[in-house]
Amino acid sequence: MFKRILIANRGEIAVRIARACRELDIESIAVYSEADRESLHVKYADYAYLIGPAPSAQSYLVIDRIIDVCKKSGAEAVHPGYGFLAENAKFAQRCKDEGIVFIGPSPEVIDQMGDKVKARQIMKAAGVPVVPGSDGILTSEAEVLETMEQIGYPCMLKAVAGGGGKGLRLVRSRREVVSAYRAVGSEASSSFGDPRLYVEKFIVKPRHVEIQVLADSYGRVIHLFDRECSIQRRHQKVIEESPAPGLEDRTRRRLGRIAIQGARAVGYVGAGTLEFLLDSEQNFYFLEMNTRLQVEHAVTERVVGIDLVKAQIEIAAGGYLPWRQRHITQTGHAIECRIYAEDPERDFMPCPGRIEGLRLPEGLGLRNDNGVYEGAEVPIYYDPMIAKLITWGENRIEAILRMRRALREYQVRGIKTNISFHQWILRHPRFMSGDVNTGFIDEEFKPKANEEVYPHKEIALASAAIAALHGEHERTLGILAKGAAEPSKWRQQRASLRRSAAPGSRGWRR
Amino acid sequence: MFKRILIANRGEIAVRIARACRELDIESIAVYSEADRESLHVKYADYAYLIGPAPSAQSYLVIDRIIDVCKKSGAEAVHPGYGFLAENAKFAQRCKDEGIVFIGPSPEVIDQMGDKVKARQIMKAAGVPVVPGSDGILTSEAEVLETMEQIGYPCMLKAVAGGGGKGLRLVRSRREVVSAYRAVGSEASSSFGDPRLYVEKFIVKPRHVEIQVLADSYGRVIHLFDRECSIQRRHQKVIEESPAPGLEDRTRRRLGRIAIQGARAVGYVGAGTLEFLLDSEQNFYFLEMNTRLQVEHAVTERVVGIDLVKAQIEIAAGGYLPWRQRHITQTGHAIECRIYAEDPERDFMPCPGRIEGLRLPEGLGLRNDNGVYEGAEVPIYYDPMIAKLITWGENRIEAILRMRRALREYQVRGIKTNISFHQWILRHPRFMSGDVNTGFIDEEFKPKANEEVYPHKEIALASAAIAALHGEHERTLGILAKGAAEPSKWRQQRASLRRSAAPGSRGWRR
Amino acid sequence: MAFIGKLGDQTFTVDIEETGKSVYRVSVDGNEFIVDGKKTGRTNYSLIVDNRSFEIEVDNTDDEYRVLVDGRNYHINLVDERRVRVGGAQGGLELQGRQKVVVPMPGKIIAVLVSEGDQVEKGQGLVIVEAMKMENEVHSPITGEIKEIKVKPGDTVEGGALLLIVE
Amino acid sequence: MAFIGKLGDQTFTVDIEETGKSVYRVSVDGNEFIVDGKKTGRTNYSLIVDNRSFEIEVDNTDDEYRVLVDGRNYHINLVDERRVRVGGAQGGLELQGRQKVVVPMPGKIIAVLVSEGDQVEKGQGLVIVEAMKMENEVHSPITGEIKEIKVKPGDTVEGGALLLIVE
Repeated sequence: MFKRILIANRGEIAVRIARACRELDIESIAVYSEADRESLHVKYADYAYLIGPAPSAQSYLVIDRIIDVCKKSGAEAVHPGYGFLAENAKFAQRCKDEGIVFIGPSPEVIDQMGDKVKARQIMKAAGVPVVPGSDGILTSEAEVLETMEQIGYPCMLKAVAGGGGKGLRLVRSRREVVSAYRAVGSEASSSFGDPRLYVEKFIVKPRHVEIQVLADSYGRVIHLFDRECSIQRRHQKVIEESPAPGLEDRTRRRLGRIAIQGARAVGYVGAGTLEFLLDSEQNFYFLEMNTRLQVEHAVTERVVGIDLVKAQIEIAAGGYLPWRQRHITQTGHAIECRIYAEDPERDFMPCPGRIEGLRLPEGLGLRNDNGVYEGAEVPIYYDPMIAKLITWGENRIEAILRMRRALREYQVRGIKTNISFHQWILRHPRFMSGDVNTGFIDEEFKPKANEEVYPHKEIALASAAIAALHGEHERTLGILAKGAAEPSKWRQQRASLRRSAAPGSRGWRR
Repeated sequence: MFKRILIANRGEIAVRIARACRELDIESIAVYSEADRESLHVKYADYAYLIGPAPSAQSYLVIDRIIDVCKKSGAEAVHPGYGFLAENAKFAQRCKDEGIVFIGPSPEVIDQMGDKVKARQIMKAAGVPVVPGSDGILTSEAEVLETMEQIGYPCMLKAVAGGGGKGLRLVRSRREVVSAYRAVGSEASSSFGDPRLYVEKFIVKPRHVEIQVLADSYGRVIHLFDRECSIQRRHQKVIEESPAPGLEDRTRRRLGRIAIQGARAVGYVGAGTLEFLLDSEQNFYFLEMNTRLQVEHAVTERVVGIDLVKAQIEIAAGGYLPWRQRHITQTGHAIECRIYAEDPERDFMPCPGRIEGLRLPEGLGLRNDNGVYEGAEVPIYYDPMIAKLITWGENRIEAILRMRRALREYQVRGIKTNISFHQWILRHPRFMSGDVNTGFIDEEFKPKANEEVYPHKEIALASAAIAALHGEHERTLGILAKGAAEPSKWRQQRASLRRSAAPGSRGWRR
Repeated sequence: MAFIGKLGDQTFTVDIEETGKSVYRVSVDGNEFIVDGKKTGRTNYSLIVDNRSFEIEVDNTDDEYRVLVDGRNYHINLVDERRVRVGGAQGGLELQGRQKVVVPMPGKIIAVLVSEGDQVEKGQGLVIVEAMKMENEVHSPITGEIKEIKVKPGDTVEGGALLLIVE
Repeated sequence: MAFIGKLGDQTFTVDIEETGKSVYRVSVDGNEFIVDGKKTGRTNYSLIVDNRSFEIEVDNTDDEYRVLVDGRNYHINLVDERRVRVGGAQGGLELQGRQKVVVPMPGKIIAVLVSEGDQVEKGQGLVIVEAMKMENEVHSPITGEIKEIKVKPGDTVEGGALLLIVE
């Protein structure tokens, strides 16, 4: 087993990996940008190395820096987490060249699966159903039009190098082909530096279902069943669960078998995920393969009882998978809510800033994976996801009710979060009945409509008034103390006092 | 199902029950003493009623007050938690008389099992192995001597009404009989008001193993397997686990069968626990039956995947047990550490006071059940257990390593706790190998011996010095601000400033 | 002490008096009740009203109170009644006149969608700011004319920085 | 700035100088190292020393520091070196002379085991205090004579209350 692992990431996933390392008695090495000196992952790890300024292009994405720290620190392996360098074949190759174990699949596999067109071809050849679409690269408007006419509308025009909701356009009819071609084509060249395009049939109101696989270096591949990730906003997952509600057992078994088939076809090693679109008749189509740990891996961990990060590390260290497929069962139901620093009432605007107060929900059947602590600063440079909350229940209803209970306990002060938005989803009859698809939020969420429900308005008004009395009392003390010789640190406070006292200050005296 | 449940308890168990109620959409009603106005269970519950002054004899133990609140609040049922009125047959009877559902077994069962001698007789008759001992009440020194001579030494002389490590005495030989009789006899009369005594064979280095049972009102009884609770100090459990390490499968199955037999024999309804002593040959003897939820119920919940409090509520509401014995399996391993407000370095002296800071461990595979929050006061009047930490692992080793990891993350400021003591146990080779018995702590713990291990003394000294610089800086600011006209609230602070500045204050100026 | 509280589009008169240690007599539009309200943290309160228990978080910036009750946020504008009488129609009423548009969070200016002198509608997008890998539009609080623009694309701005003035 | 630190029965000289923002040059008995030490909470610090990362909790009452490193408690007595020089043998050295015995936690006096004028051994039990349903003995810090007893059985005492004086 490794003695030291470098974690080439930040935030909750870096902490989560460091926890696994600690439980394996492996020393963890954090890297951090200048904006992350006081971040939780730095505090948590055994070692910490500064790798550059705040922007990730100058720190977390600089392969040379990471490799350099590996050498200086004596790390034998690198865990890339998700995002940043996790699906960067060059990085995986560089690790290999330098004799450092990359905790993930081979550079070749990352490369193949990173190219959406190649991935599609490989999977199709392996007998995995794929979304009907162009079989190769399209380079001209004419080719795009021809392909679309063949497949039939609606379809999607996509950039090969696109992802995360960028570099794609829905084409509903022949009329829209030209403008879509121009928009996606220019975005592909300018944003991704790769002009290649392809076309896919657009599945109406699909569900997003994915299968977790684990493969060791000796050819053993197992799947850890399905996850439902249809609750998305701007193509970002918001809530995930396992098992997928309402999935027929026959479909579930077939998905598992086919995922193993796909993983075998590419010679996959490590933990990976095959994403599928599921239509209303429970037909499924391969979407893409993520050659890394997913944000939502925790729901699978809970229902199958396997620590996926430990499994990744064991596999990378040359271990044999200790489980056969028959050992893997889904017990109960797990749900994950991603907690974002954003304001659902203002079009989900991100809310970086200092977390003045943080109280996490606790008790039976839940798990908090956090990248922040009380007093931490959420930097503007990185992803706004600050935490994940996972609940488990004997069945889906218990998991949902427990999640509602837990979200009600969740208190974050100083920044805004999407906690109330999660509550809204969890109370929605369509979500409750499992009737979800990737359009759920767009179809159902009307921010203004929810604002006017005030079941406890008198309590809220009384609370504000009590807080106002407390505030006034403290202000009185502060003004009395103001006469003193104050050190520089106090000036700011005085200035703000003056400001707030300015217009109607007489009103504040009793 | 009930609409409202009154929780006749405080601390972590009251919060735990309130959480279950919330997940069932049942309103929870807290009761509180004057010392508990700001306690977590009051904040957490939907309703809260003051029931008297701080001492529990004037509040949590006053049956009339609890019944009165049930009526005023419209509670249809009472959950007694553990301790206080949980095993008080009079309270259960009173509830019954008033038409309030007592969440627990019938008053008759509580009464029978509360009488250790009667319980022993019933269990013996039901074919449950009991510790060899007197079959009835002993009232004279002569009777005690005769019984002991028959059974053979060592044996225990116990008061019928004793418990929790009180009202008992080990007798190693004939010579010790007289003094033991006098000591236990007088304690029985004076402390418990019940002079009845009995004698039991003393099992050398026994393990404490118990079986959780669940029974509905329709005669269905199942067991939820075993818990190991041998790590005790002064007869108080400190660490519990499920399954019991090293327990032979044959023994486990037999224990389960016999526990069901015992529960059936008394017509048990609800959640209960049969405690057994296990000797080194895996013989077991019935010790007593707890007719309530146990502190350590959480380890069972985790390995069998059943919410015991919800099960109690469903049974009390007249529900049928939805599980048959064959549905119940133990998955993985769970361990619980009880967090006490006490100082292990000073003979475990209790440490009530204000919790200035609290950061709980988080992440995969753990559960926090707390009765306190940051800023809460731990009152002097009640039990010093402030929290429980439960970890789960695929196997015992993973659960232990995860517990070590979690305890390392646990930060409590303001009061002392036994967290470092837990770390010591969890690193002990005997504990690691599962070689435990109820004498473990007495045999192994030498508080002074551990004190001298300082792996990071330079870091610790540097930290203290940095904190001293910060402290000095803040003090300087404070002294500068002192000239101001101060309101009364500031006086105390000034006085303490003066005090700390008194003897060598010159030294603090640079 | 009397306050004028605004919640959504409703206005309330809130009277409060501390009648005992942390016990308050509160009246909302004349509807009176007693609150046992303990401060149990920096912004955390435990309220018991008619034996109903509430754990509440209250954050405020000046007169804007964000109150969390049972997992639901209440945005309340609370002003001392005398101040309203003295200062006239302030706080929470319809925005009028010269408005400073500030950026709600720190980030980078991606685009300025208007020019000085432009007529804009209430709710119209004015500036696109990138923060945390996402682009966000800042909208106009009123219908009016763009008076001054203080930023240009590429600028990095702190939270609360002035973007432009619309009148 | 120089301190004398006591940890267990060892004494150290600790020199510390802030060389940059939250960066310190520390020397313990002449062994020098650089500490990047950020305050990340009221009593929480993040230290990086030679790329080794430590999260540390430091509590103190006057000169007594309780430092939590890697889940282990270090009780350190830390005194300004100049104070030691001026004030003589203070702080953490062997206790001598008149000693006030205080109760470590609030509770109820169950029994007083000694009388005024009694000779007691170091470590001998003096008073039994009940708190949280447990009985606890308070021991004598030195060998000496009981001078004054301030409590009697049945008294309720606050934490830190004076129980008796032994000399």
